[in-house]
Amino acid sequence: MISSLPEQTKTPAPAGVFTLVITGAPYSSQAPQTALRFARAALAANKRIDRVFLYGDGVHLASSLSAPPSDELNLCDAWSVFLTENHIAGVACIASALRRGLVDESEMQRYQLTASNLRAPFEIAGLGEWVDSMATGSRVLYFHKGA
Amino acid sequence: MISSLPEQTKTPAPAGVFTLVITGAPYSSQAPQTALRFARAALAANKRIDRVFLYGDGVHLASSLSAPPSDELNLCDAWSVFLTENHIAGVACIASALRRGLVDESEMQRYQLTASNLRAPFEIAGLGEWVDSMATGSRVLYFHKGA
Amino acid sequence: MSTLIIIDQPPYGSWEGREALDMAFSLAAFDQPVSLLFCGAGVNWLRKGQDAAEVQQKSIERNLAAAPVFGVEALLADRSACDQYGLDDAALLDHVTITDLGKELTGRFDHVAFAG
Amino acid sequence: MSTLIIIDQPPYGSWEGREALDMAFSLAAFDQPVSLLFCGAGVNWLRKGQDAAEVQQKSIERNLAAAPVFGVEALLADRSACDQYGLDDAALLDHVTITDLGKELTGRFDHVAFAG
Amino acid sequence: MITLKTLHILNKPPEHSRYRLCLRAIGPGDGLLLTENGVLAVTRLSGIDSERCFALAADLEARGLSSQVSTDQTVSFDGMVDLTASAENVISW
Amino acid sequence: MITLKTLHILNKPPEHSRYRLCLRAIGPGDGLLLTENGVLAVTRLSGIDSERCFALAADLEARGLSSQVSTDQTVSFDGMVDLTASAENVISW
Repeated sequence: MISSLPEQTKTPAPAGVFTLVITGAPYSSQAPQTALRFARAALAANKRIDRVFLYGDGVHLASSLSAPPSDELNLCDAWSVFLTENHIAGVACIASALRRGLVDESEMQRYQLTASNLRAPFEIAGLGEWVDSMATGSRVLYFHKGA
Repeated sequence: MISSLPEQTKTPAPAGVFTLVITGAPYSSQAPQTALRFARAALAANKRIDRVFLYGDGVHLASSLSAPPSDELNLCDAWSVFLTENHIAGVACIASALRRGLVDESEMQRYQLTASNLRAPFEIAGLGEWVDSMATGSRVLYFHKGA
Repeated sequence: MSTLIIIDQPPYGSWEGREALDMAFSLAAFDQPVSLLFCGAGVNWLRKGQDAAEVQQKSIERNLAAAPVFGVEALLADRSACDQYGLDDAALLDHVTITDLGKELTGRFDHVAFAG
Repeated sequence: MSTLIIIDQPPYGSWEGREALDMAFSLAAFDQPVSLLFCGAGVNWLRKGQDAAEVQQKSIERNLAAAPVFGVEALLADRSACDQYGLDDAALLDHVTITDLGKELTGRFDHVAFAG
Repeated sequence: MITLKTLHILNKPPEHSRYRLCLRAIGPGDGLLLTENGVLAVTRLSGIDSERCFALAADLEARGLSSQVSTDQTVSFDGMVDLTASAENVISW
Repeated sequence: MITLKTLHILNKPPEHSRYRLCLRAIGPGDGLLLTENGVLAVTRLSGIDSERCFALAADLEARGLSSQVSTDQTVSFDGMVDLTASAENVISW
């Protein structure tokens, strides 16, 4: 394939804070799985993750109603546990979420819907959260669908 | 582009009954919109639609919690009204639906979930419904995502 | 009523291939003749030696091996796609027949469908 | 902190282009420098004379026309994609700059991102 | 009304891998109906000019391409219903 | 640890239109990390042999391709973290 590893040419930038943006849906793309493995490795390497931002079809990761077969990884649950245990903010983009039927209690009331289905600790907020990550110098990594 | 219209060579097959299979999600693909326009035109042409089957990401069309901006077409609602008014069965594949967080009351209880979010008149059932359409000679048309 | 289900998406990166398999197995379960065609990057489903533990998914190698038992009539693979991905007979799972996607193949079936 | 948002998906068939636009407008709203690059089939967003009423979607021609007002620094279009889709200056919306997707272009930005 | 052997419905742009698969499967007597992103193919005609080819009007209009297709090859949703009902088989790519 | 100018992360197979866009954007000093479906590129090496290129071990194993890549170009998720943290920029295609 591929040339050999190049020698180190200068000191790595101290990019110690990550924001992960997930745009691929669970059970449709591999994006949430890859992102979760990456996130665990990042914490193990003493990096900080300031925020996980769900955008586009990625908002389905915040569903509280996903019930995959018992012999498959429950990705929504695994992400919820990971974020809670590590005190990491999980944010679903409000515009993506409302279109795709993902709502918290306050949006449920505002739009007079019959239920809410946002899984804790995810919250719903605007793209300003993503802009904040971009502007404050976090290393923003995207996990898109692969097909 | 294109050669001119060919002459008619034989009598068209009497394919008067359609099953529509939608695999593309609303607000992600154009599939539910194209399928709805097609369905309306089919009824106007005195064709019958025996069943609309949602598969894969298409199950999101049966969400009761979708709340798109008020200046955009509410596709879940438009499909629900169309099926109800025309007494057409709408079926979401159970395996696709459970993975993607789309459940009716009975699945909600079975999996001890906090809410249900299936929009009437959609029902949840197995791939057997699709096999039935295939085996009984309906013209089965697929509406996939386009990217 | 014979059906060809086509899988053109590669394994593990999306659920489309799995959902196509479910369609084929459902037809077979109801005694409807069905074959599977793998083409494009989809032929990578047919490579021997897949180990999906580290991506936390189920391997479908066992499902595919059992396809004839479940009543799937043929596992077909597009020749040009196999060539592009370096899949020769030694690298392919058992019971795979190499063929060519084209009008002659699709014309042999009453229904041709994708899962997504 | 300058950002390039790339749109490579064609219009109306998916929401990805719209959600990319939302990203660009959000950055601009917070006074962060941002440009948009259309490439591949995405250049078809830039064709004059789109009428999306019959597909029951909103046209984004007006949004794109207003992009400079909202603070988007540039609407860029990949030359080879424009050529492939027959998009010359007469067919393109106003305020579009033709350029070439490549390492020189992406290297000019601190961030390069897609919406999906 | 015409009768086609297989009607191929293509909703993907020329960049998509399934676009090329579809073109390989079109046989004599078959027809091609371009919908959604598939109508972008009308800007690159050489690959499909020998087939019976139609494009959906609503999608052409949305993408500003109506003028690039002759009216007798442009179909409404009514025409799409006719084509799908009368073809011997339909494949949605 | 190495320092890359831009790390390009590619999770799409060679059939995907964005795969080709990615290859066009790789400059000198850049690196390429193949993940998910992107690792299928290791079966067609000619387009990418001049770059600093790595592939994610978990995805190679899943697809039965581990033996086709030398171990010093195979990275774990730990290696992916190192690459993304040390590169000057990252583009996810």
